[in-house]
Amino acid sequence: MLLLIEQVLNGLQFGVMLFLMAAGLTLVFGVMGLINLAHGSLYMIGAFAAAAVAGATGSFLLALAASLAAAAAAGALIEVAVIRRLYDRDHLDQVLATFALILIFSEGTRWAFGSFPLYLDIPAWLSGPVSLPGGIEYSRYRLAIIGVGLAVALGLYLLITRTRLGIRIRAGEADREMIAALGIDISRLYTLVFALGAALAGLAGAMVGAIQSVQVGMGEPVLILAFVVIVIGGIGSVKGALVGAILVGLTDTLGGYLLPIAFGQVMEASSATAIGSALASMLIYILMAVVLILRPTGLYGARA
Amino acid sequence: MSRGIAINTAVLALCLAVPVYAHFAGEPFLLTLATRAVILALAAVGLNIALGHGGLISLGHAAFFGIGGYAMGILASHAQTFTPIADWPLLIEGTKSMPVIWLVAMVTSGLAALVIGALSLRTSGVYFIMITLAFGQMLYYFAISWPAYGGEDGLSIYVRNGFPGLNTLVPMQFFALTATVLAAAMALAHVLGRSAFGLALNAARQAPARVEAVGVRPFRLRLTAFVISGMITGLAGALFADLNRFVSPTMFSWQLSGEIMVIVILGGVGRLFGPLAGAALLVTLEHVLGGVSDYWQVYLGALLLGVVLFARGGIIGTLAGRDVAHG
Amino acid sequence: MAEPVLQVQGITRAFGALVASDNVSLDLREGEIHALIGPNGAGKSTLIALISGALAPDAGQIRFNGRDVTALDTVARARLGLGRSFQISAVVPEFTVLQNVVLAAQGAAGHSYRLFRPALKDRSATSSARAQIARVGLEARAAIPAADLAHGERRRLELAMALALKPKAFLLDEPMAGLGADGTAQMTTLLETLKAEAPILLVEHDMDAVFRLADRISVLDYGRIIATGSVEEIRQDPEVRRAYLGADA
Amino acid sequence: MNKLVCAALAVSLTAMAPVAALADGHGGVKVGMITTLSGGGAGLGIDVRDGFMLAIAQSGRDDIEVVIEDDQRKPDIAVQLADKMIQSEKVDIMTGIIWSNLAMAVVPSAVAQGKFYLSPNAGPSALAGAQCNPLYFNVAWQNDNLHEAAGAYAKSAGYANSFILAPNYPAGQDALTGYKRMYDGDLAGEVFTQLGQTDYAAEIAQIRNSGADSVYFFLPGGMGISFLKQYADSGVDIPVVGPAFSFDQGILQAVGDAALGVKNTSQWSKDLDNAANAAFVESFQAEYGRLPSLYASQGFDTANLMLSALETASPSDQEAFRAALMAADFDSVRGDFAFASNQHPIQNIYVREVVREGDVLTNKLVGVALEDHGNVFIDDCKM
Repeated sequence: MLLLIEQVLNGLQFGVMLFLMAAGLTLVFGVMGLINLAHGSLYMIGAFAAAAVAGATGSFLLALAASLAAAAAAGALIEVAVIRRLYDRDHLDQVLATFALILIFSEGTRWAFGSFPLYLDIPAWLSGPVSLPGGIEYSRYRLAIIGVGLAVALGLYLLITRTRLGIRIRAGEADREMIAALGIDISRLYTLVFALGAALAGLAGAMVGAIQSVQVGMGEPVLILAFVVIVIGGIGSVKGALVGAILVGLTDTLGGYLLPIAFGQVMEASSATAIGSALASMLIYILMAVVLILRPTGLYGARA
Repeated sequence: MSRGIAINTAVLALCLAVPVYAHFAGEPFLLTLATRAVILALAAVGLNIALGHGGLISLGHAAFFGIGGYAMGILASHAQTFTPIADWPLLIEGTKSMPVIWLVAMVTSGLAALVIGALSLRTSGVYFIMITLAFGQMLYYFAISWPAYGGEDGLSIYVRNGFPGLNTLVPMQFFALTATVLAAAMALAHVLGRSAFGLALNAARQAPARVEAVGVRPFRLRLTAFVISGMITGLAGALFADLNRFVSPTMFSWQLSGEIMVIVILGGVGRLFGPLAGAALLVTLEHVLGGVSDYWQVYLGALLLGVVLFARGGIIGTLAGRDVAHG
Repeated sequence: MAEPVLQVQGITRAFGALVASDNVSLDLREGEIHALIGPNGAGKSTLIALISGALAPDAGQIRFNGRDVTALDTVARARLGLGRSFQISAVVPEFTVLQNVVLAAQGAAGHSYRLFRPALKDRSATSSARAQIARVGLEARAAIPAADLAHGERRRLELAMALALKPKAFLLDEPMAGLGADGTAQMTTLLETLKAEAPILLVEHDMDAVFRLADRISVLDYGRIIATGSVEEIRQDPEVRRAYLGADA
Repeated sequence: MNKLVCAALAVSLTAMAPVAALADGHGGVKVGMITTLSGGGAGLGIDVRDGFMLAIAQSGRDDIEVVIEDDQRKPDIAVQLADKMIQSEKVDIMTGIIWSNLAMAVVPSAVAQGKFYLSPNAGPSALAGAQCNPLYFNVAWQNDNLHEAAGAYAKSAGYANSFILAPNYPAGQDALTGYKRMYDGDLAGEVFTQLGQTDYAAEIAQIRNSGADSVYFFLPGGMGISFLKQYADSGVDIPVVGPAFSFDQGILQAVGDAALGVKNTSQWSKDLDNAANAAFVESFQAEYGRLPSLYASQGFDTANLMLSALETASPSDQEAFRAALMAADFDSVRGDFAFASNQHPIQNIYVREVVREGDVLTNKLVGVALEDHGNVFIDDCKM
C-alpha cells in the first residue's frame, strides 16, 4: 500500500514535469496555431545551460535561472528568425521547418559541448529523502519538482485569467485579427508567448537534468510524450495540458508497476515481467486512442 | 507543361546515368546507394498519396515501413531456420520468395493503416500529425520490447530473398527490380491521381464541405488513400529490409517518418516525380555531407530550413513553376 | 395533394441561451421557389445548416421526399437528392471548371471510388457536367482553374455543381450575393427555368430578385417564422413590415 | 512510362556485363572502421577510434590505411557503410562497431564476403555460439562476461538476496541471465525497464520495499546516469553492483558523487599493473588530454592484436592470418590475454571501485571476480 502511494507520487511528479513541456506547446498552438517539433530542443538547451552554469558557479538556483534565461532567449531568437515566417504557412511547412531546427540544435549542441553527457546534480539542500505522514520516505527533490510544477500551473492560471498579457493571449486564441484590430503589437505578443513556452520547457529540462542525464537528444522522447498529453487534454487548453499530463504520468508509472504484477498472477515470473513491461510501454498510447474514440478533440479541446 | 516534362526527363536521365556509370566504373557501392534512394523514393511515393493528394500530414509512416520490414524479417527468418511461423490453427511456413513477402508486407501494412487511419482520421490538422506520430512510437516501443523477433537487436537475414528468374544478390539486378517496383508504384500513383477517386480525394483536401455536398464522405476517401499509401510504404519497408538484409526497430523510429516526409517535401508535394528527386537528393546529401563533417546534420537542417522558407514546392516545384502541380 | 418535397416541422436549435431556430416549420412544394428572407442575424444560416444536415436540431423533424431525414448527415441528405450551393463559394480552387462539375456529377453517380479510370474519361459524368456548364453559360471557361474565375462566374459554377447532382430539391444560399445588375438578371432567368426541374428553397438578400422569383416567401426574425405567404401577402403583412421591411421603409 | 524503360535497360545491362574484377592486389593493408561518431553514444565510438589510432600511430607503420565511417548508431547506415567498405573501398579487415544490434546486422554478411572482422566492443551471444565464424574475432568480451563477473562477485561478497534490473531488450535480458548464471542467492526482484527510460522512481521504490541486500543493474549510457543519480538521492543505501559500462571514464563525471564507492566489473582498469597499460594510459593522456576509457583500451588492444598478426601473415592468406590472430601474440593492456576456441577472449575480470582522485572520479582495482574466464557458448560454436 505504501509502495502504491509512493508510485502515485512518482506518477504525479512525472506528470507535472510533462505539464511544463506541454503547457508551452499548447500555448504556442493555441495562440499562434503553430506546431513546434523543436520544443524538445528548448528542453535540452535549458538542461545544458543549467549544467554549464552549475559547473561554473556551483549554484543550483543560478543554474535554474540560467536555464530559464537561455531557453527563453533561444526561443525568442528562433521565433524572430524562423518561426515568425511560419504562422501563415500550413502545418506541413511548420513540421518540416521545426524538424530542421531539431537537427541544427542537436548537432550544434554536440559540437559545442561534446558527445559525453554533462553533469548536473541535485543541490545539497534538496537532496535525500524526507519522511511523509504514514511512514513514506520520499525524495525531497521530487517533492520540490511537484511543488514547482503545481506553482507554475497556478501561475499560468493567474497569468491567463488576471493579467493584461493573459487577456491578450485569450484574445489571440479567439481571433487573431481581433487583437490586431485592438491595436496590440501582435508580433511582440507572439515573441513573448513563444519565449514563455520555451522558458517553461527549459525549466523542465534543468530540473529533470539534475536527476537524469544531460545529453543530446534528451528532448525528443519527452516531446512525443508531451504531444500525447496535449492530444489527450485538447490542443490549446492549458487546463487540458495539466489534466492530460497527470493522467499520462500516472498511467505510465502505475502501468509499469502494476501490469507485470498482474501478469505475474497468471504466468511465470520472468515472462510476466517481459510481457507486462512491453504492454506498459504502449499503455499511454492506448489511453490516447481511447480518449480519441470518445472525444476526438481531447478532454478540454474546442468542439470542431 | 514542357518545363515539367523537361525536368522529369532530367530526373529520369540521372536515374539511368548513375547505375550505368556505377556499373562500368566498377563502383557497386554507388549502385547500393542508388538502390537505397529508389526504395526511399518508393516509401515517399506512398506517403505522397496521403500527403500530396489527401493533405494528410502523417508523421507516422515509419509504422508501415517497419511493418513491411518485419513482414520480410519474420517470414525470411522462419524460412532460414526451417521453423513454421504457426502450426495451429493452420500451418504457416516462412518463405524466402519476394513476391510472397511483398504481398504479406502490403496486406499487413494495409491492415495497420486501416486501423491507425480509422482512429486518426477522426481528427484533423495538428491532432492528426501528433496522433500518427504517437502511433508510430507505440509500434516502435512494441518492436523493441517484443522479444520473439530480436527486440532492439533486430533480425539478420543472411542471404537476400529471391525473385523468380533473377539473382537478387547481384547489385544491378536488385537495383533493376526495385526500380521496376518504383516505376509501377509511380504509374499507380499517376493513375490514382487522375481517377475519379483522385479527383474526389484532391477535392476533399481543398474543399471538404463541397465534397460532402455532392454526397461523398471525405473520411472514407481519406481512409482509402491512407490505406493505399500505407501499403506502398510497407512494400518499400520490405524492400529496404532486403537491401540491408536486416530489420530492426529503427525502421519504426519517428526520425524515419520525418525523413520520408522530408523526401516528399524536398522533391515537391503532390508531384509525381517529387519522391524520386527528393530521395536522390537526400541520399546524395547524406553521402557527400557525411564525408565533409561529423556534424553534417547541421548543414542538412540548414538546407531544409532554406527549402521550407524560400523554395516552397521543392525541387520540382521550384524548377517547374505551378503548371504541373498534382500531375 | 401530394406531400411536399421538403418539410420542416417544429425545428429548434439553441446555442447556449441564444435560440437560433425557434420552432420553425416550413415546406417546399413541387415546382415552386420558396424564398426565405429575414434581417441579418435572424437565423437563416442556422436554418440552412439544419436543413442541409450540417447541424443537428435539438427538437423537431425534417422530412425529405417522404422520408424522415432528421438523423441523417449532410452526405446522406445529398445522396437522397438535396442539392445545395454555398453562401461563400466552396468550389475546389485548384480544379478547372470542368473538373469541379465532374466532381459533382461523379459524386451523384456514385463513381467516386473508381480508382483507375481517369475521371475526365468517365463519359456519363463528363457529358452531364458539360451540359450543366453550358446551362450556366461557362462553356468558354471550362478549362480555367476555379481560382482564376471572376466572382460572378464562381457563383454560376456553384449552381452548375448543384445542377450536376440532378437533385430533387435545391437549397440555394444567396446565389446573387456579390453579383452586379447584369449577373443578377442572368441568375434570375436561370433560376426561373430551374424550378420546373426541382423546387428551390432560396435564401436571398436581394429583395427585388426575391419578389420577382418567389412563389411563396417565409420571413424569419429572431429565429422564428413570423409569416409565410405569397409575395402579395408578405408585402401586406404588418408584422413583416414592422420587423423587417420597416427598417427600410 | 519512361521509368519502365529505364528499368528495362538496367536489366539488360546487368545481363551483358562481366563480373567486376576482384581485389586489385595493393601492397599495404586497408582497415575499415565503422563506429558511432555522432548522435547519442558517440562518446564510445570516439574512444574506440582514438585508442585504435593511437596504437596504429605508435606502430610506426605507414602502410596501413584506416577508413573511418560514422554509423550514427543506425543499423541500416552501418550495413550500407559495410557494403561501401567491402565493395568500394575493398578493405581487408573490418572493425569498430560498438552496439550488438549493429554488429548482428553487419558481421554475418561481412565475414560471408570473406572479410576479417575484429570486434572492439560488441559481443552478441549468437556470434560466439551458433553463428561463430573463422573470420570473426572478439577482442573485448562476450556480452555476458561482465554480468557473469558481477554475479560471481555478488556471490563471493556474500549477497543472498539481489534485486536485478535491466532494459527490456535482448542485451538487457542477456545481462540478467549472465548475472544469474554465477550468482546463486535469492532474487528480491527482477525488473525490466523501458529502453531509453529516464525516470527510475518507480523501480527505486520497489527496491526500497523489496528487502534486498544488493542491487545489480545493467543500464548503459544515459539510463545508468539517471538511475544512479536518482538512486543516490532516494536515500536507499543497499549496495549497488554494475558492469563497467555505467562507471567508465567518459560517463563518470556526469554521474557525479552518486557513483562513489560503487563496485563494478571490468576486464580492464587504468591502474592495472603491467607495463603495456602504464604506457598506454600515459600516451593516451598525452595525445588526447583525457584519461582513457574502457572503450579506448579495447580499441587499443584491437589494433595491437591486428598489428601483431600482420607481423607474421597477410590477410590475403586467410588461414595464416587467422592462426596469427589466434596466437594473440601482443602485449595486452589487460595483462594475460588468450582466445577461446570460439575466438572470444579468455581473460581476468576485475572488480573496481569508484573513487575520487583530486577533481576527477575514476576507478581503482579492488579484486578479481573471475580468473581466466572464457564464455559459455564455446560448445555451441561448430567450426
